[in-house]
Amino acid sequence: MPNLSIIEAVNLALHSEMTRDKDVVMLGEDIGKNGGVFRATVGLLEKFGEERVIDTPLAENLVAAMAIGLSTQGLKPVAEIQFSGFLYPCVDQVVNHATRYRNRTRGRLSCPMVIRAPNGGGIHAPEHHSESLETTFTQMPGLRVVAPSNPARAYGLLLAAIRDPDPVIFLEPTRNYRLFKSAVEDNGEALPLDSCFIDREGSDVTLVSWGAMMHETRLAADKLAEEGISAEVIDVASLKPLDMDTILTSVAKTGRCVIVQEAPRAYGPASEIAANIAEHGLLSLFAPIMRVSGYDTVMPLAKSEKVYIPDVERVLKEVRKVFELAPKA
Amino acid sequence: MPNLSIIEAVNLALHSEMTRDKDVVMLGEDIGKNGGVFRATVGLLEKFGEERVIDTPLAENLVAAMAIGLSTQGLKPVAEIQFSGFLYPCVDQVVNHATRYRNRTRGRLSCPMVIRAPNGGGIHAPEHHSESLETTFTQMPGLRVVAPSNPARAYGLLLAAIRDPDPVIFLEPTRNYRLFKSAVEDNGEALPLDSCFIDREGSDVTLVSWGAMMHETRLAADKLAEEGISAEVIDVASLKPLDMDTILTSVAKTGRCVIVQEAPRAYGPASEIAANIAEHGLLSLFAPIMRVSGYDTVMPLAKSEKVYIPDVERVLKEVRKVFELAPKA
Amino acid sequence: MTQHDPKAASLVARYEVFFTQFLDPEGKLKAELPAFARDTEQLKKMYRVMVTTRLFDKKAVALQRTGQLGTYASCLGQEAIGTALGLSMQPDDVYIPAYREYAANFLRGVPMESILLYWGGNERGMKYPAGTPSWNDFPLSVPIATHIPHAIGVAYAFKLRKQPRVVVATCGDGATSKGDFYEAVSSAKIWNLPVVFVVSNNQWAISLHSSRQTGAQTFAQKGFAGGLPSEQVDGNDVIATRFVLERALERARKGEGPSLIEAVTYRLHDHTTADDARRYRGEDEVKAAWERCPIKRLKAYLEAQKLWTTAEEEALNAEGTATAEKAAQAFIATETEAPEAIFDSLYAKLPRQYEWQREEVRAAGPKGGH
Amino acid sequence: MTQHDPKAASLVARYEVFFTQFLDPEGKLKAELPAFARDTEQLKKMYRVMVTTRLFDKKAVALQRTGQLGTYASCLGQEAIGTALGLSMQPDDVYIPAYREYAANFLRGVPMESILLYWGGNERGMKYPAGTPSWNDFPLSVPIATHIPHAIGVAYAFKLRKQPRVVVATCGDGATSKGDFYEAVSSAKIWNLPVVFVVSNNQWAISLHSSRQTGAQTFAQKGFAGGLPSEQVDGNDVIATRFVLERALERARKGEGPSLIEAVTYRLHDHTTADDARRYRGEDEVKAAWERCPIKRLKAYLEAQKLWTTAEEEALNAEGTATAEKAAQAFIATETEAPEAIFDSLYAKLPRQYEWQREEVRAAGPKGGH
Ligand SMILES: Cc1ncc(C[n+]2csc(CCOP(=O)(O)OP(=O)(O)O)c2C)c(N)n1
Ligand SMILES: Cc1ncc(C[n+]2csc(CCOP(=O)(O)OP(=O)(O)O)c2C)c(N)n1
Ligand SMILES: [Mg+2]
Ligand SMILES: [Mg+2]
Repeated sequence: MPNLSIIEAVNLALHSEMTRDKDVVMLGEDIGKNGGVFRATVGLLEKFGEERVIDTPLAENLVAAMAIGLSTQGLKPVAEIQFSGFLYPCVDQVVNHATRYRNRTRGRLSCPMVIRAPNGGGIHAPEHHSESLETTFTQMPGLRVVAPSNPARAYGLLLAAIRDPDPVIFLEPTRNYRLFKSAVEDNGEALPLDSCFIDREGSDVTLVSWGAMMHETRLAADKLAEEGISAEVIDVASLKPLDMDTILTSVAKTGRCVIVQEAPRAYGPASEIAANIAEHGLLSLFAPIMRVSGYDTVMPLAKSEKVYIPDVERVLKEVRKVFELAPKA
Repeated sequence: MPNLSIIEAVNLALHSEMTRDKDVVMLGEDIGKNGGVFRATVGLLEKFGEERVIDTPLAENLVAAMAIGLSTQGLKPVAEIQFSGFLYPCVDQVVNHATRYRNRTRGRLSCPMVIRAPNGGGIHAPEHHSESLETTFTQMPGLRVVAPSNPARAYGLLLAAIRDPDPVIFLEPTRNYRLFKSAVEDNGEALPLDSCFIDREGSDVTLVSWGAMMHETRLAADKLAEEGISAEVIDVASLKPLDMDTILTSVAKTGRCVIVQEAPRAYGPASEIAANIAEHGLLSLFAPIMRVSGYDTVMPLAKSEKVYIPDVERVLKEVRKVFELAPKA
Repeated sequence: MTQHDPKAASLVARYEVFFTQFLDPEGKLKAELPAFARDTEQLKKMYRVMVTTRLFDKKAVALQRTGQLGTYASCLGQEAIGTALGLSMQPDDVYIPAYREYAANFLRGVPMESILLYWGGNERGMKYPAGTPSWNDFPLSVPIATHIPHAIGVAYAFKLRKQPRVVVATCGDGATSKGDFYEAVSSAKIWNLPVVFVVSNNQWAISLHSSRQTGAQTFAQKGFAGGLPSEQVDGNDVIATRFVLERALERARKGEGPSLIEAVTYRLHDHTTADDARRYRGEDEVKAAWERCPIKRLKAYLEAQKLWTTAEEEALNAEGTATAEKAAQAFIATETEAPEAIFDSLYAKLPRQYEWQREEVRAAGPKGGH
Repeated sequence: MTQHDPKAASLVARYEVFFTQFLDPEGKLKAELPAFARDTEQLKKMYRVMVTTRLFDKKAVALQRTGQLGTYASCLGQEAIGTALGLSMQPDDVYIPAYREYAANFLRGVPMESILLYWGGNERGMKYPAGTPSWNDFPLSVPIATHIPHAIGVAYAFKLRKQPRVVVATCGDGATSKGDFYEAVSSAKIWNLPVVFVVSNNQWAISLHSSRQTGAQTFAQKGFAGGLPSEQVDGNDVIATRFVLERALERARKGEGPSLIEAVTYRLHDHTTADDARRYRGEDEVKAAWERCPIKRLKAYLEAQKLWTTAEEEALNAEGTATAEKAAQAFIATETEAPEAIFDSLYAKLPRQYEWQREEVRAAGPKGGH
């Protein structure tokens, strides 16, 4: 089994599924000869030709709309948006059409499509290139929103997203694209789109995250282990639909929960998770549910992005608060 | 003091502020001769002329962008979007520019602008005319999101929104535009944009809502009163920034909280309120925090919209659950 | 226009907009008729479809006025465009409409009651009947212009699969102000896609007159922004409209690429039944527009040619009225869906996470419509 | 082109695109020079600005290559457009740029270090100096095309206040594919606004060649979609570019409305320092483009006219290099803002709800940049 980075795993999944299913087509800006600004589509043009690997004009709204049109004809478009900050022009098409054609035609038309984009900060990119867009999409009925955190999950979840009969927003962890490599088998096996992954078992506190922040969350768990605190780490992976069962089971066991997100705090994904725990898991809580998040500011430019993005220290700080309020027995 | 409906109060606020401040301009589709599809801008063209009351071409993205341009020049544009479902094309302009010009120029440029739109269902309108858009905007840093629930607040909050030096999304309760009339004094006094209103005092349970759903929430409180349950009703009014102090103070008193929203459940505004209570008010809770909401479905067409929109029964059902789990002493 | 110094400035490109009309408002012939229009049966068919559509429209407005239908967008005065569209498209083609050209929907197999169900707020309306050309068509699109770029994806799929199919996307004059319209127009020719864009310029976008919609002199010229063959046609002349449409569709089918057609017509009714046009336009304008009505002019021509009798006219009116009435009854007889149906077409399979919501709705039972 | 039956089809509108050039690539005059270009000082000034801008560009790329600057978008080969823009605008006009035409920013009072600070990831960069024309200008816009419709609002404000000011909005060839570009172009003439749209067609949008960007033969003709006087100019001929710009700005200032100019140029550098153009374009193409370089051609003309000496050239290079070096030092010497600054320009006054976040950041102290 080869060791791959996340971006390599994404590229492998695309090669793999385009080989398997001739209805899969790619579209987006600079995905052809250029292989995508992050090289996610490298080699696809050469292998599958320009009819199936479409360099689009510079118009994200068109990219989304074109994907919708293609998908209604039984093709399986995978659209790349260069940075999640440029997903905003797709919002109208996604919420008003992609998520609705099946419903408004009572099943006559449907949109089996994927929109992929790198998400989040940390690579010192220019303005508008480092946003965290989860919340923009998680609230849309009829949609799936996925955010993988390691190479194997990127591979398996992307296959699942492409094969899913409904639209999927696939948010990739920009700053972790090449952070580490791990084993990925090109076995063509998809992972479930409706379940969290228990990244690490533990008994004292449940740490919940997804995407790029899983890295800091894992590091925080390591640090806590050194201090004799056993953290259970959950990778949400699929934000919509949200698998609360796994999270609630864990919180029932630990009685403590800290949720880690990079998106701004207010009305962010962590709030949905916390609200569900407050409704269904209240009685098992020893302490308040803490959220670690980006701040309610515009994503700063490169020099200050570290001020914004939660680091391990910020995660540990909230965890410590939890144990101050509810010390380990 | 005249008794006005909410739509009349909106119209009065616009007349009032355009008279007071010649920098205030209106723009939008069919707001001139036609007076707006809901008649919110009736009489403005006649009184202030077509230079200050601008009928725009049919392009919401342009309406938002034009408002941004106008506002950077010190004008105070108030843009009308005909239905909140057509706010989606404004998202990119609002999040990438309106909320950022001040920040990215470190105060050199700014966007004192308002975008108004009727929000929510219940008037048997065609497809795409009945959505609840709060969450689309509440997550955007640098923005204010306001949702009045009665004529006096519509008047006072709209004045505040127009005078605010930063961009404001103003969501009006479509189905309550003409539901009832109450006293509104044209005193030119703005209401605060950062505070909830205690709509009704009570001691047993805190009911939190905003906009159109305040109506069902008030009716539910009436019903509960008959049953000897004293509900404190909070009108959030300003969703961003969110005044948790008022809500937490109430929950500290009642120990029970039910939040009522029309938007789809997942990742909705109620979750943010619940998450904050779970973090800061956990110890004062006698029972889980319940959320009453629309379902995680596309907003149905007219014949089925009642299936989607929470009614008094659904509010009462959740409140009763709370008292079953934590009976009144 | 700018005066250019011929030594410094050279001509790079020239674009011209032509306006085509065969039948003038009085029904007089301006040029020799195209082949299809020399066939009396075809002429009568076009006339019958227009009249029947108008009778449907009348019924729909009546249903709304009597509280039996929700907001409805009338096609009064625009019957020629829908008729020409329906008759120039092939069954395998795909129609991506806005909402007004009902005649095309009917000709492609949509039952009248489906249109009523949609405006009546019943999702069943857009589930067109299997086995008809409409099965592959897109639903009416209320959000203006955003459906148009879907035509790029659909047409691309046809090209990829080497199918001789054409996509026709229609919209109004107001829709041409949206970026969605332009992004489709600008890109269609990059891949030489088999798509025809049709702009029904009915002079009004609710209360905004077309002269205030854009700085462009015609809507046709917006096609030049994408290098498309673009032209204007008298949209109230069903013969001319069908003629230019068939020409554009044939080009597209032969692989010669996309085009844009501006069909000039007039919205004789209020924007919708929720609108009152008297607020923003004068009666004289509307009266004058009636003189250019598409039905009146074809009838005048048919009668002048002695191709149409009073008996035929009466039969057609009786038949059309009965058809519309039957559709109205079918519409009224159609039940609202079960409450839980709002979950059943949301995803191919409802995720388990939402099953409790569906169950709650099912258990609560019907809430009653309006 | 369609063959029209003259009896059925009448001509409604005609639009032509002209291409203007005074200096050919060899620096030969093609037509009599406009007044401003008969003034030697003006010619030398344009040359100096272009050369200085190129030296700045060289320095910026060097800073990035040595890890002292973030991703940077080079203006190599496009210096003429920015220079012509800066020299044809009035101080009170407003400039709404994309990101490449730095010469215009410099001429309007933006210090070179401000541009470096922006690409260096320091928000201070876009706070241009008070008292300069740039104070009212818009910041560089990384999100493609979405800044363009802001020009409609700004120009409308000028018109409302009866100020003789003009807005100039620039973008690239790729940007013309976005609806934002079109919505501005389509609407500008409705109110006859004082705005000039400038498309810097540098042949590439990252890896997409302009021939694949749209079906249109020219980018100029996209202006016809809004009824704008639209033309092409040799964007590597600073004289021609300034000439057509001044003409368009004068028209706008006189109340004669908006226009669109396509300036044809070439991006000699990679898209940005994060790009490697060899992946998608050949060396020959780039070599050929160097032959059309705007600096080379004006220099050739000046030398042919004996208006420029080697001494002057050396002095200019020395001076420009020093200026760029000084800017680099100023940039490097500029501190990152205090961490809590990320809250201080978010709202006019930070809502109390977010104060705890600001305090948390302030207390945590600097985290260090990259
Ligand atoms: C995106 C969007 N914005 C606004 C509306 C409200 N609206 C419905 S129809 C209409 C005017 C459409 O005019 P036009 O495109 O000319 O079509 P027509 O109704 O005249 O056939 C408007 C503004 C809408 N449905 N969608
Ligand atoms: C809305 C948006 N989409 C994508 C990008 C990524 N991107 C940056 S520059 C660029 C190409 C721009 O091409 P063009 O408009 O021709 O300007 P040029 O860079 O050639 O000057 C792209 C796709 C972006 N910055 N903004
Ligand atoms: Mg119209
Ligand atoms: Mg370019």
